[in-house]
Amino acid sequence: MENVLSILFCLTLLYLVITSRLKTYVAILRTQGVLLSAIMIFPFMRHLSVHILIIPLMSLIVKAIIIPRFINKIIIDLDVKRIVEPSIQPFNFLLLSVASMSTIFVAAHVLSGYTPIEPIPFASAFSAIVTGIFLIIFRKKLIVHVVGFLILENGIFLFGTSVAAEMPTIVELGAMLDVFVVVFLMGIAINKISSTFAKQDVTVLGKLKD
Amino acid sequence: MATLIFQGLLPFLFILGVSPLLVGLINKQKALLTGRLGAPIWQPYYDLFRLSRKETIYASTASFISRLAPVVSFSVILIAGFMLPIGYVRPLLSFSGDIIVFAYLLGLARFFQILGAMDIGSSFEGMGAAREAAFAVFAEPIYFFTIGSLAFVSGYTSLYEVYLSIHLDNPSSLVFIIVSSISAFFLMVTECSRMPIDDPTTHLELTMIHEVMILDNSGIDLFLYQYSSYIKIMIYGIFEVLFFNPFSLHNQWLGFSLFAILLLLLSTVVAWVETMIARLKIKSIPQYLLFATAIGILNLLIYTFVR
Amino acid sequence: MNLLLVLTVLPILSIGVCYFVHIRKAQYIISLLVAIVHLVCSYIVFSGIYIPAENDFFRFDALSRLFLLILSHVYFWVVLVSYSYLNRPLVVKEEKSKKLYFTMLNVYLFANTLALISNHLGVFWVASETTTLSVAPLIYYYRDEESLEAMWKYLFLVSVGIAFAFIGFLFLVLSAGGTVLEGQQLLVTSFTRYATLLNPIWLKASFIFVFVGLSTKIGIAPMHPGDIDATSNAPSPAAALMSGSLRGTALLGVLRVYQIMVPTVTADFARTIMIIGGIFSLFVAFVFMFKVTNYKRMIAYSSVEHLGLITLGIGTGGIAFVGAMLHTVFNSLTKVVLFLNAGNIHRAYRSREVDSVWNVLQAMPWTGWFFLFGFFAIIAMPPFGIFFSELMIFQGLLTKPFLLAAVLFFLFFIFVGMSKTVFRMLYTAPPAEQTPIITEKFEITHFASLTLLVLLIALGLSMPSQLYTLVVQISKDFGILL
Amino acid sequence: MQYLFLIGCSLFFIGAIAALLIRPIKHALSIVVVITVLALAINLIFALMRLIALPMVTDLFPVFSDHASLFRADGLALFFLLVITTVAIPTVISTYSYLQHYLHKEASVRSFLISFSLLLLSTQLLVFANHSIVFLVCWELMTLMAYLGMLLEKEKEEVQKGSFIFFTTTHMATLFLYIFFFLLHDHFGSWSFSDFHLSSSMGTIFYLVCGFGFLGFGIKAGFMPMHFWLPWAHPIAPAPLSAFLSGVIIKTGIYGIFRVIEFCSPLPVWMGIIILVVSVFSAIFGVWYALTQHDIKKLLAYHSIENIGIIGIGIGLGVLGVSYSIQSLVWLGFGGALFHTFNHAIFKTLLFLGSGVICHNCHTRDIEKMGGIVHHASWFVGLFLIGSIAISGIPPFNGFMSEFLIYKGFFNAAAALGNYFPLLMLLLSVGLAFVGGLALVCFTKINSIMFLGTERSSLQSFKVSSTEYTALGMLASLCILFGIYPQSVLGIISSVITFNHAGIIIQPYTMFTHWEFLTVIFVSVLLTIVCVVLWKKFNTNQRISQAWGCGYTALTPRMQYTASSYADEINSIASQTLHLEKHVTAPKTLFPQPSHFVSHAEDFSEKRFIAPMYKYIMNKIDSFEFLSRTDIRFYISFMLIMAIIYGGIAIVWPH
Repeated sequence: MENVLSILFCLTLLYLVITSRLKTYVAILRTQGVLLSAIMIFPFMRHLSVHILIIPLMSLIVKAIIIPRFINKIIIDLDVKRIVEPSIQPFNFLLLSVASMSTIFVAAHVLSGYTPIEPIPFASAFSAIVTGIFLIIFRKKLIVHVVGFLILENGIFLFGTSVAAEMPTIVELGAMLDVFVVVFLMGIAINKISSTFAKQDVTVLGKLKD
Repeated sequence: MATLIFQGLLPFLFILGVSPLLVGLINKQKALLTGRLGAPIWQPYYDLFRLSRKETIYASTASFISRLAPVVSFSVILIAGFMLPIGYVRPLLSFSGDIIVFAYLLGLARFFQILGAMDIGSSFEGMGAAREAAFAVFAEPIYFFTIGSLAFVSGYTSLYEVYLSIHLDNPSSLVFIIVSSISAFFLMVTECSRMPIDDPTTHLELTMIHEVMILDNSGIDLFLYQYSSYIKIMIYGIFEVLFFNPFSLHNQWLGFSLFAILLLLLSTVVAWVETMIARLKIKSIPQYLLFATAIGILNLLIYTFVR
Repeated sequence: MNLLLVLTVLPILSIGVCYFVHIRKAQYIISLLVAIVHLVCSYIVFSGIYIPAENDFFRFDALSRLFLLILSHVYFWVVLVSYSYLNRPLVVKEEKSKKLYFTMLNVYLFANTLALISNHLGVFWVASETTTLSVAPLIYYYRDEESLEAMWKYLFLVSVGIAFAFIGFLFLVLSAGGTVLEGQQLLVTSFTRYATLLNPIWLKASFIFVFVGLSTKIGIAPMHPGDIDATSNAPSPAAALMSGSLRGTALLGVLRVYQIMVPTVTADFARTIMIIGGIFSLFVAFVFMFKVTNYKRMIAYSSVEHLGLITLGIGTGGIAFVGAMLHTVFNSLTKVVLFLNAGNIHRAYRSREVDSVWNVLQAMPWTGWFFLFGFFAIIAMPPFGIFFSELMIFQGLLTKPFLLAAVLFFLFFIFVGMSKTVFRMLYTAPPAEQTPIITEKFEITHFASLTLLVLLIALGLSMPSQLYTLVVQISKDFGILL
Repeated sequence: MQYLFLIGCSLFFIGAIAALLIRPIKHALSIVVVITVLALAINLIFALMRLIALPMVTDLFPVFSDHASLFRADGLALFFLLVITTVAIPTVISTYSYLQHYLHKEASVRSFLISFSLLLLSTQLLVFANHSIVFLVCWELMTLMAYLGMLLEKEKEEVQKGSFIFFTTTHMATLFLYIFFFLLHDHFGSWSFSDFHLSSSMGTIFYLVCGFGFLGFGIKAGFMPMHFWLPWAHPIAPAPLSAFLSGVIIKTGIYGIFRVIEFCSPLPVWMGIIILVVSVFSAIFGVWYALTQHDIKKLLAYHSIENIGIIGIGIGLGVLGVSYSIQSLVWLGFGGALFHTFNHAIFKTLLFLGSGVICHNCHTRDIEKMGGIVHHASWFVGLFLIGSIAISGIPPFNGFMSEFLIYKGFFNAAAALGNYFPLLMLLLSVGLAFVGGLALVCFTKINSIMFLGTERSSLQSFKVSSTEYTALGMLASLCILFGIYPQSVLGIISSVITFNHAGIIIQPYTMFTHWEFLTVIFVSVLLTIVCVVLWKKFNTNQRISQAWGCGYTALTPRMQYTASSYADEINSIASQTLHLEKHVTAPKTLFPQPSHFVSHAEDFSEKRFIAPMYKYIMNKIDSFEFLSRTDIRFYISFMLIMAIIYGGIAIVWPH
């Protein structure tokens, strides 16, 4: 069942690659939040308990509700242009990410030969990480960078669940809180930037050099 | 004791007394060779006497240097003279390493001559001093190539012993004698500023070297300068002559008389050279000196490779 | 355990106070008190008088004791000078950030202490991410375009980096698959104990990700730029804090993973990676020492150089490791001196550009001389401590002659470039129209610089036995027998 | 007795503190000078007592009893302590009157005093260091303090440049020494000098160690072609400091070379030959470059290079002597080197202090603008003259005596070694003679241009304070003493050599020549001079008149010979080798325009090696522009790339 969800996760990634509307990005973030919390719950379907449910619920709230809201808010009250102009042709981007995804899947399959990992969640997690980085590298808008960072985080999250890392609850919560605060601070920064500079591109942040 | 007195007195008398005569001889022979009658051979003595009684004039810009310089150069050269063997009389101041002391004492004299010349600040003497300095730089290398090479060969470092070590009978030392005497002659010509380096009889300041340095000296100072230049000639003459002394120490008197004859011969040679050769251009003198330096090295090459 | 409480809870309390009380003096006093207590506690822990019992989450091994001492030292001096620094009129906009200043300092102290004493890598991760968050507002202190850009870059780059590090930790978990550690917590102690069982492939992978990720925080090239921008634009005390202790904290993360790898077959790999990183940072510092036109950036680059040297020393092992450990101590203290005095210069000349700074030695003698001596200390002149630690590192490097040659070459030219800049600032007579004559008196920053310089000389000339034994202990933990 | 030295050393600290605290600056200056001189005197006494006791000393006694391994006082160390203290005392004395000109710049004066007293201390501790790290610490401290001392006039452009070059170059030397000591420690497992016993049988390590050692110490000593920093550093330093730089600090390089030689046994022959060749090269070109200079202090700096070369020749001879185990040669070589070290320290200090006086009175270092000083201060000129004659190696002063030993060394080596050595020795001796000749030209040049004739630029007064006279007088009298009665030092030197080359039994120095003969000669020269002078006194008919100008009576100072034209005759011989550049505009037309003649030489090692190397590296640096990208996306991609690279390494890593 995790595998199916992971595949869905990958589909969202591909969609992320081809789309260029901010709204879609937010939507994708939402979907991924839902998917992740689902993936987390499934192993414990049989014996549910409050203690186990805390983390998935938290992540659902944070990843699927609060953060997308927040980003939406930024987009709205900065009224960012809704279309992002890519610095690389969508086709090449797609090609690149598909290629990297397939390599990751192959590598995961190979590795699963002699190490105990489930290849599909592992691979999809990594393709999320890579896609997030690609998003950061190939897009100019700062807000999109934030989205890319979140995708990256999601990937790591998925990875964590797939390797069944036993993190203590407090640590998990702390991690989630951190991510949230990071995004929050980034939002504030973007606010400041848009009030200081003309646009919210990385191109305006070129003062510090030597 | 008697020998000690003899050792002490003879050089003193010889150096002080005979050196003007040597110059007188040279000039006389030059005159004869150019078909003139020329001044008597005692002329230098008259000159010295005259100078010693004339009044001394100092330039208004002169300092204590120009009062001191003639004195220093005279006395230093005089003392340097005592380090040379006269005939085969062992000189008073002879010790291992006096070769070096000899050379550097003359350096001291030169230092003060140059300073004395520069003291007035007149550009004529400056010119002379500059030339003297430039050419004197080569004098010491030549000296070390001639005497020094012999010293390296013989292993002695005292002039007296070096000369003793020369024997005409063995062929390799014959080669040394020839080569060394040639370069020693160059040395003499350079140091005593004779032809072809410098013309002592010229009267154009721009072409003079030694004479122009003492333009502003007069009276006793000039006397000292002249006298020291005579002594210098004598010293280098002895220097040259001693190469050809076939006698070892057996008979002092014989050795001494032969030594005198050789000096006479030398004066003739000098006179002859000075009549035959014209003065070199100032610019071409360094090459000439370099050549003189270079032939000195033959000694060692011979010693090292022919042995 | 109570001491652990003191170390962690006190900062939380003062966070609360500083957040709700808006009287700056009160904030200052409370933070200073906390700092002093923290210093005392960490000294107690350091000297081994009393070491709290270990538990799953926290431990006080030699390494963390050393870094704890560095942290509280740097922090103490920074807090000490902060009040006078905040009272300087420079820009109007910064009033808002002044409110947050002490709060953020305390958050930083809390998070950093947690990170240093954490035994659980998850805890370490959370804590070090929190340190990043806490310094971000400090970087944005001046609220101008540059500081905004610097903050954005630092925040983003380091967050991505930390995410990388997290991947690395997960790989560590993965490497435990099929061993007794399967499904265990991510504890350094237990992982070190069973290190030989771990899967080398994942170990290597985890080290790569941790190293690359944390390089953004340590400032190992080519991940250094975010760090440079941040340290050069932050207010001087914050800058001192960052390059004095924050980089060290990140380094600790790398060291932890390396510590796990030491007994395994992958240790050499880790060493090689660290050597590559170190030499690359030296190279970058060498290149930029001749490019920089901004003296705070210059100091930041010298931090890159020294952290690179430390990484190199760790990678080389042997006596070089000991040298590296001592180097971390000396470097942190020296950086504080340099940044504080650079701050004074900045205040006086209103510019970070070298070209607009003239004749400091004349205009502000105290600052000038302390800056000069700090510079001498940082370029490893005796009798300052760095001289000796560098000697140790070189000595260790002797086994790799070509590396040593390269290092000496880079260091020499870094020396040349840096001295060119510094001397130009200190001596060059100003053009006639602008002669700033600041009549400066002996301030608290000067007091701090003086004390630290004296401390550096003392540490150089006679090493305290505790410090030495501690460093020896650390190297024993890393399997280096002297 | 070691407490004597302890007291001396601690006094320097007191001096430094006094310099920091005492107000007003005037008192601080005098008090510091007094304290420092006192401390130096104590150390001088200590050194002398130890040195006299040396022949019967069997064990090395530790300087500081509790750190036996760190410091020790063996013969060489004590001898160098003697040198340092002897020349430092006059230097410090003259510092008093030198700094009077700077009292308005209080901070600079204070920092100068502090750094100078610490410089003295570190230099003295350096020669006693027996532990590599201690040595390095003292070495770097010495550099640092000398650098800080140079900053007395830091607002001047040239001072900044010169001090910068000094600082960086000597740091480079230190880096070489790091490697040197690490190699030694790596091989012998000890930091202590007394455990280093190199021998050429060790193979590469031996060559490496010797190479780095000679490189490091050679840079400090200023052997060609590593000399380029001296002509920059000496002119800009304050006169007492440049005196100390040239008198002592570059001698620490010589000290180091002595130590390196001490470590090696047996000494290979090639080492001696290499040292000889390098040294004679530096001697000849040092003096020849000096001849082309018109900046008095720069000229003296080049003369330091020359004299270092002469010292090096002595060392080379000594090395040959050791490697062939010829005792007399060992004595002559090392003895000559040590003696010349001492002598050069003395007369170079004298000359630099004198140059300081001149520069302050004439407000320039360019000798072309001076002249006629003798009419203002004839005693000063006399003292300076003594120094000049001594440095030209002319009797009856001390410079000659050490060169005499070295010449004796040549003859001795030629006689003892046989085969091709006589040729080499002859060439060397001719080289040394040539150096002597050039030095003579050079010093006649500066003396006559600076002092004699008439003033080229107006000079109201030439003030020489009593302290300066005291300092110069002390040094000059030492020049005369060591020149006329060298036995005073030779005994010490031979005991030092015996001590430091335990293997070799040295005969008494008296066997080399009849030293008293030398004394006799010089005394008789002086006597003759006195006689003639007296004779001149009696004949009184003198008169003052105008200098003869070929009938031209309106002589002006500008008609005098200049330094450039004086040196031109000899320089133009080697104008290519020296990169001599002449700018001449000769009078051509019937009514000649103003004409001039200027000549200056480019230092070859600076022009050919250093500057191009630096430029090359800077160009290479500029080619790394891509590292300074500002876009954050590049940073992220850097992370990805590095991760991939490291991953690649991990994949190819051997299991």
